Amino acid sequence: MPKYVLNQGSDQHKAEVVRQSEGLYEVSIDGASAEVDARMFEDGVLSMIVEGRCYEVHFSREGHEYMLLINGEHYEVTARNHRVRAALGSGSKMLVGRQVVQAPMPGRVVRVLASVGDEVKAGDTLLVLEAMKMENQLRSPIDGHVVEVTAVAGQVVQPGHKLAVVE
Amino acid sequence: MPKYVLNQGSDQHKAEVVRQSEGLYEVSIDGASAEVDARMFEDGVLSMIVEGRCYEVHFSREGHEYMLLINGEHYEVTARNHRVRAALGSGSKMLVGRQVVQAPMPGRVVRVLASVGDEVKAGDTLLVLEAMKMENQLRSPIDGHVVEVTAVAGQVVQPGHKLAVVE
Amino acid sequence: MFKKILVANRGEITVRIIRACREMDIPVVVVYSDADRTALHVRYADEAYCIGPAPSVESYLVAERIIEVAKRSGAEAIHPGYGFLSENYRFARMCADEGLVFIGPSPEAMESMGDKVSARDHMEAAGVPLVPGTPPLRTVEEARRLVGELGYPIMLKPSAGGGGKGMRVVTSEEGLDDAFTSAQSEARSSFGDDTIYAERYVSKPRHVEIQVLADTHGNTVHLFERECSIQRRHQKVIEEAPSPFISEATRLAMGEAAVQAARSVGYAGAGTVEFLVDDQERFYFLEMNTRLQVEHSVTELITGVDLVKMQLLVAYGETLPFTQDDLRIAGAAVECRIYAEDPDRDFMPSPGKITALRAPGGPGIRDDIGVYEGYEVPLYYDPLLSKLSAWGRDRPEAIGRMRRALSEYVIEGIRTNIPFHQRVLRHPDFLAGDFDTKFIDERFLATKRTSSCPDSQPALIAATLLAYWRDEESARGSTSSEGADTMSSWRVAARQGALRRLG
Amino acid sequence: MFKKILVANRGEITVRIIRACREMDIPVVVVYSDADRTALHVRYADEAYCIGPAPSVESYLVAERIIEVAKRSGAEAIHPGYGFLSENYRFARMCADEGLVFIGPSPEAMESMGDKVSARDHMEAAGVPLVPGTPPLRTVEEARRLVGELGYPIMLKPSAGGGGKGMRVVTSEEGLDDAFTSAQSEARSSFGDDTIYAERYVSKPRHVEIQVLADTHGNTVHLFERECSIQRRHQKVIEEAPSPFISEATRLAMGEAAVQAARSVGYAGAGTVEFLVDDQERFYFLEMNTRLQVEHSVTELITGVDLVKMQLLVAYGETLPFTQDDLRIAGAAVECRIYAEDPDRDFMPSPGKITALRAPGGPGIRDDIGVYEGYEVPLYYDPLLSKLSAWGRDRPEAIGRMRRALSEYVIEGIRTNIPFHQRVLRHPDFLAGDFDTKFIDERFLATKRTSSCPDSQPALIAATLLAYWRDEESARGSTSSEGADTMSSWRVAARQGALRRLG
Repeated sequence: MPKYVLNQGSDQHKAEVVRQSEGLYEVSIDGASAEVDARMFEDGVLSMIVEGRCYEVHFSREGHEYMLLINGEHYEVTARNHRVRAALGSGSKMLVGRQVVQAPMPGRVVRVLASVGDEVKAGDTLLVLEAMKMENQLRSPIDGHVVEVTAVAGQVVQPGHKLAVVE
Repeated sequence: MPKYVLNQGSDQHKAEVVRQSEGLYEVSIDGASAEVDARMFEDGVLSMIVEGRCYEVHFSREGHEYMLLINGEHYEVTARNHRVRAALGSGSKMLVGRQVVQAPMPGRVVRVLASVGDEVKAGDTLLVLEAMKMENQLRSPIDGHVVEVTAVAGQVVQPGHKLAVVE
Repeated sequence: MFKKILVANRGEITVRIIRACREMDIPVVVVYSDADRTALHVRYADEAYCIGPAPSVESYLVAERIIEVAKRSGAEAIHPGYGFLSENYRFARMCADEGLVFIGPSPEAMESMGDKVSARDHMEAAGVPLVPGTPPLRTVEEARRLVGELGYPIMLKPSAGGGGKGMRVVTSEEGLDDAFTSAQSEARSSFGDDTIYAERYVSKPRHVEIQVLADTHGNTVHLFERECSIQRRHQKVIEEAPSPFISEATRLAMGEAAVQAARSVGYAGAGTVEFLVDDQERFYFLEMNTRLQVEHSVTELITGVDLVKMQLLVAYGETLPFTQDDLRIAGAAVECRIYAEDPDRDFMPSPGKITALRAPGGPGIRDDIGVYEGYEVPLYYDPLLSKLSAWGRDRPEAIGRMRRALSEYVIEGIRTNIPFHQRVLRHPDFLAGDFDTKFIDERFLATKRTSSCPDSQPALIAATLLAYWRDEESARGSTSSEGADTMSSWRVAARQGALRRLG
Repeated sequence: MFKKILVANRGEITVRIIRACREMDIPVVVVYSDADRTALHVRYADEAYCIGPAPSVESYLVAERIIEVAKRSGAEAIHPGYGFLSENYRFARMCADEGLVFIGPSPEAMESMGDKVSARDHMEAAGVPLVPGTPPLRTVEEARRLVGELGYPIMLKPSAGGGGKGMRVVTSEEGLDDAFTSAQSEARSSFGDDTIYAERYVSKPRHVEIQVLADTHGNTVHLFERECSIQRRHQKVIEEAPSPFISEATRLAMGEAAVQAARSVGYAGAGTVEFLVDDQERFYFLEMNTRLQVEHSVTELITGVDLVKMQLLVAYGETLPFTQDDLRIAGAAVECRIYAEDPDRDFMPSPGKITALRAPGGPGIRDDIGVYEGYEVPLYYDPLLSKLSAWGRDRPEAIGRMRRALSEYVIEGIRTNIPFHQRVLRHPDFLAGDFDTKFIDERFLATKRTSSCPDSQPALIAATLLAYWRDEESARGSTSSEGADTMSSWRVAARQGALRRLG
């Protein structure tokens, strides 16, 4: 029986799935099981009927993390099966060490706010990139020091272009 | 250069295609050529810009016959390349000989109007099939005689079920 | 308001009702057959329960099972939609017996209106006009006198039988004697009974219906008329409001008659009084539909009233939030019923998978859909995919918007009647408002379409390109043998972008 | 009417204009950049010509090339949409010089309103209220006298400089002396100039704008107001009409002021006079936009007037088909701008391919879209995908419908701000109409979202099933190595129905 460990924020849950028939599953979360009629539609939306209750689930995935949109609310849940979990060890998601800030999209560097040596907190704006007629703030992913700034105001950059490094 | 013979109703045309670049073609019909920017979209709609004029073409195909819907008007055009045309001979579309009338969809036979031996014209109603809450008349495809009637009023039939034969 | 309701229906009308409930923050329970797990109404609902196999007699028509689901799920009321159980007074009574609110009129009102003879009797008593007629005519002299009182033109009808046999249209007194004699003799030979009576002949009949709305506190209003004369084989296909035909005085008189009709049976909720209107704008009661109509959206567009919300309000016992004086006609609206049927093949139903769908939008357009892209239109139910409505400041603007919207509507994989709608909406008689209930069958479809073919050249180019791409594709061996090279697999290829490589 | 027009724009506004033209049977020519061959406006147009590379300075902003296409294609008039060349009076003049009608006001009116200082001078002369202020205040005594005449609260501002330095809000005379002294000293040290003046302090400012419409025969009307205070970083995101805040008297006064403003520059066509409104409902001229606004649909919904059609009528020289007395507010409307941006990541733009799209419909919903399923949202232009509008008999119904429609909107493959709209539309302050232009940035986004997470359990179930299917899929070897197993390829698999086999 496939077993999963789920992480949502600081909560951890155990889950199990049993396929019962075409489209029908028994899913239990922390031992509480529910019958789930689940269908994946061509528009990429998952439709679930959980003990009579209907949910349309919009989702995307990065690695083992699922970004879910249900009734207009966002949920982020990581789901790992036991095999993956064993290989991963603690499974902590903390960012540590040298972090390269890259351009997430093509655009033009409007302002560079960070200088080498600056002390920054996670979330501090390092520079501003203009794309799609909008100004977008690129922020430090961690608390630390700026060790490199390669971005220059006015420069046009492609996705993945290194803009700064925080350590 | 690929050459085609087109038939639309009783008219016949000669066509040629030259691919010029990604999405760009020179298409000539009876010697009059036009530059065509053509794209196939994921919704199955063909978008053409013919010398600046835009057309959205909805289409379906049966064999070499294309059913086209452009600006709300239907067009039926057969397009055969020289190879196919040579193999086909005259290319006539006349229906001749024994014609089996089959159920085009699941449904219930409501009324049988034809009897064995009846003389029928193409388009005469042979029987009435109820499906999707509607009565649908099934007609004779040719002028001829009814040689077999297998349908029985009240019978539930599946697609492809033989209902009658006209010769 | 209700804490939770159940909708005992499927398709676009269930989606319509779910939308109203969602806007009022009322959770909705739906039921579905085995064929409908993937239906849009199930996707949109808050709760859904399977009630049986695909055929509606084994699912959507099983009153007991629906009531059981309502009770089990904690629904307080049941909305029947239209069709299925919506005009079944026994179902309404069962709901009441089980402590559930039936969202519709009382079982008594439904029963009174459900039977044609009883309905006519009620209407006659209430002073609602019926097609005038004479008692049986025994002699030519009596016929001449009574028909003279009735006024010409008239239709002579045999009391027995039907099917048009023995019927005679008489336009003036001169023709009466001969017609009466021959009608009598035909009736005698056909039915063994020569009793003949006369009814006023309704020439160029129009189908015009009045929307009424009544609460349980004695307030009854009408929301003006819908013109529903564009019918194919007695099925409405295009409806509009207001009618381009009737005068303000007729509108007023019909509205009052409809309110009178509703009051006479103690009606509560939304209902429709259908009338036949002749070319002199005389109107005659046909029947009353004791439920929501398919075409209710055009009334909503010209009045701004959400009829489904009003049904819920009234069923909950609230008072209508407006009076007759608050209601006005604003602009004009038209609705086209989008069916899965092939207008080029005798309107044959066209079930199957919708491979692509793009509904129109923009100013004045409302789309009430019951399907989605990737959905397999099932064989078991009505082929109504969507109701497309357009509003404009006047009738020409509404029609212009509808034509524009129809041209934007993309439904691939199955055939629809969209091209039929486009042809009707371009027809000069439709544009002039010059039509009756026989227009589509006898004038529009009877005349062969003269193919003006303005886009013949692009059609030839498109066919050439499609043939060219297909050849290129087979040259690359990307498709299998000719036999398996069906359109659908080719479509899939297009969807996967294979053709864009060729482009 | 014009035989043919050209639209010098792209995206949803071009689709909007094409729709109006289609409804009026006017063929439309569009232009497109290399990045836009597959854009919806090209698919919907009657004619389309490429005018250059993707960056708008090399395509949509090249006036000469657009005029050349108009002349070559036989277009008689050019509609500029909004943005791009729409407020460029030189372009309007070029059109006139080349014998083309510019669908908008005269170049002179555009020039007068385009310059802020000139616009303020015109408004002052026309008696349109501006934020009242004093001349420079040389001494404390003078300050006390002049500010007393102006009335409290006031804002002291240095004549030189900006950026908030040296500015002081003073709510009553008591605080004036100290504030004046410190403001002077800060101004002196910051800018080397201690000139200070006072302006009325606009507390809790609202952005309310009036739609005007004028023909070339001297008729000018207003179509009431739009409330546009829901802004993020000075960008409107949700607009509504009417404003839930202003009284009927203020509405009337603002409408008259806007008409006065338009008349003062000889305005013709559609335009918008923007005002700042304080919490006492005093209003002050901000600027006039001499073009169609993004948010024009809410005005169309409450008045029934098609503003684009009116622009065409007026540009053709016709008289407005209604007077001020014919115009009434019917119900309420709200619009949400649907952007390709990620509300969970600081509203970062989210270009990419739209893998699935299902726009909402049903009663009261209008969707003005510029994209379609399978479309690749380009990087070069504004991230506005669609404008979703809802109409209701009153504000709560309009908001209820909008929420319902947002919940139906499916846009997959890219991120959108739909969840942001849903949060705003559930916020008690928004529902109460209690907000100003600072609401989103200072109150709404500043407060951390308390995740009530009503659907946490289904989220866990969904994640479990998604992980389970993925494992099943890799077990079958139906996907390649982990590295290539990106979300997008997985999505494609889902689209091909592979996952339904697993289901």
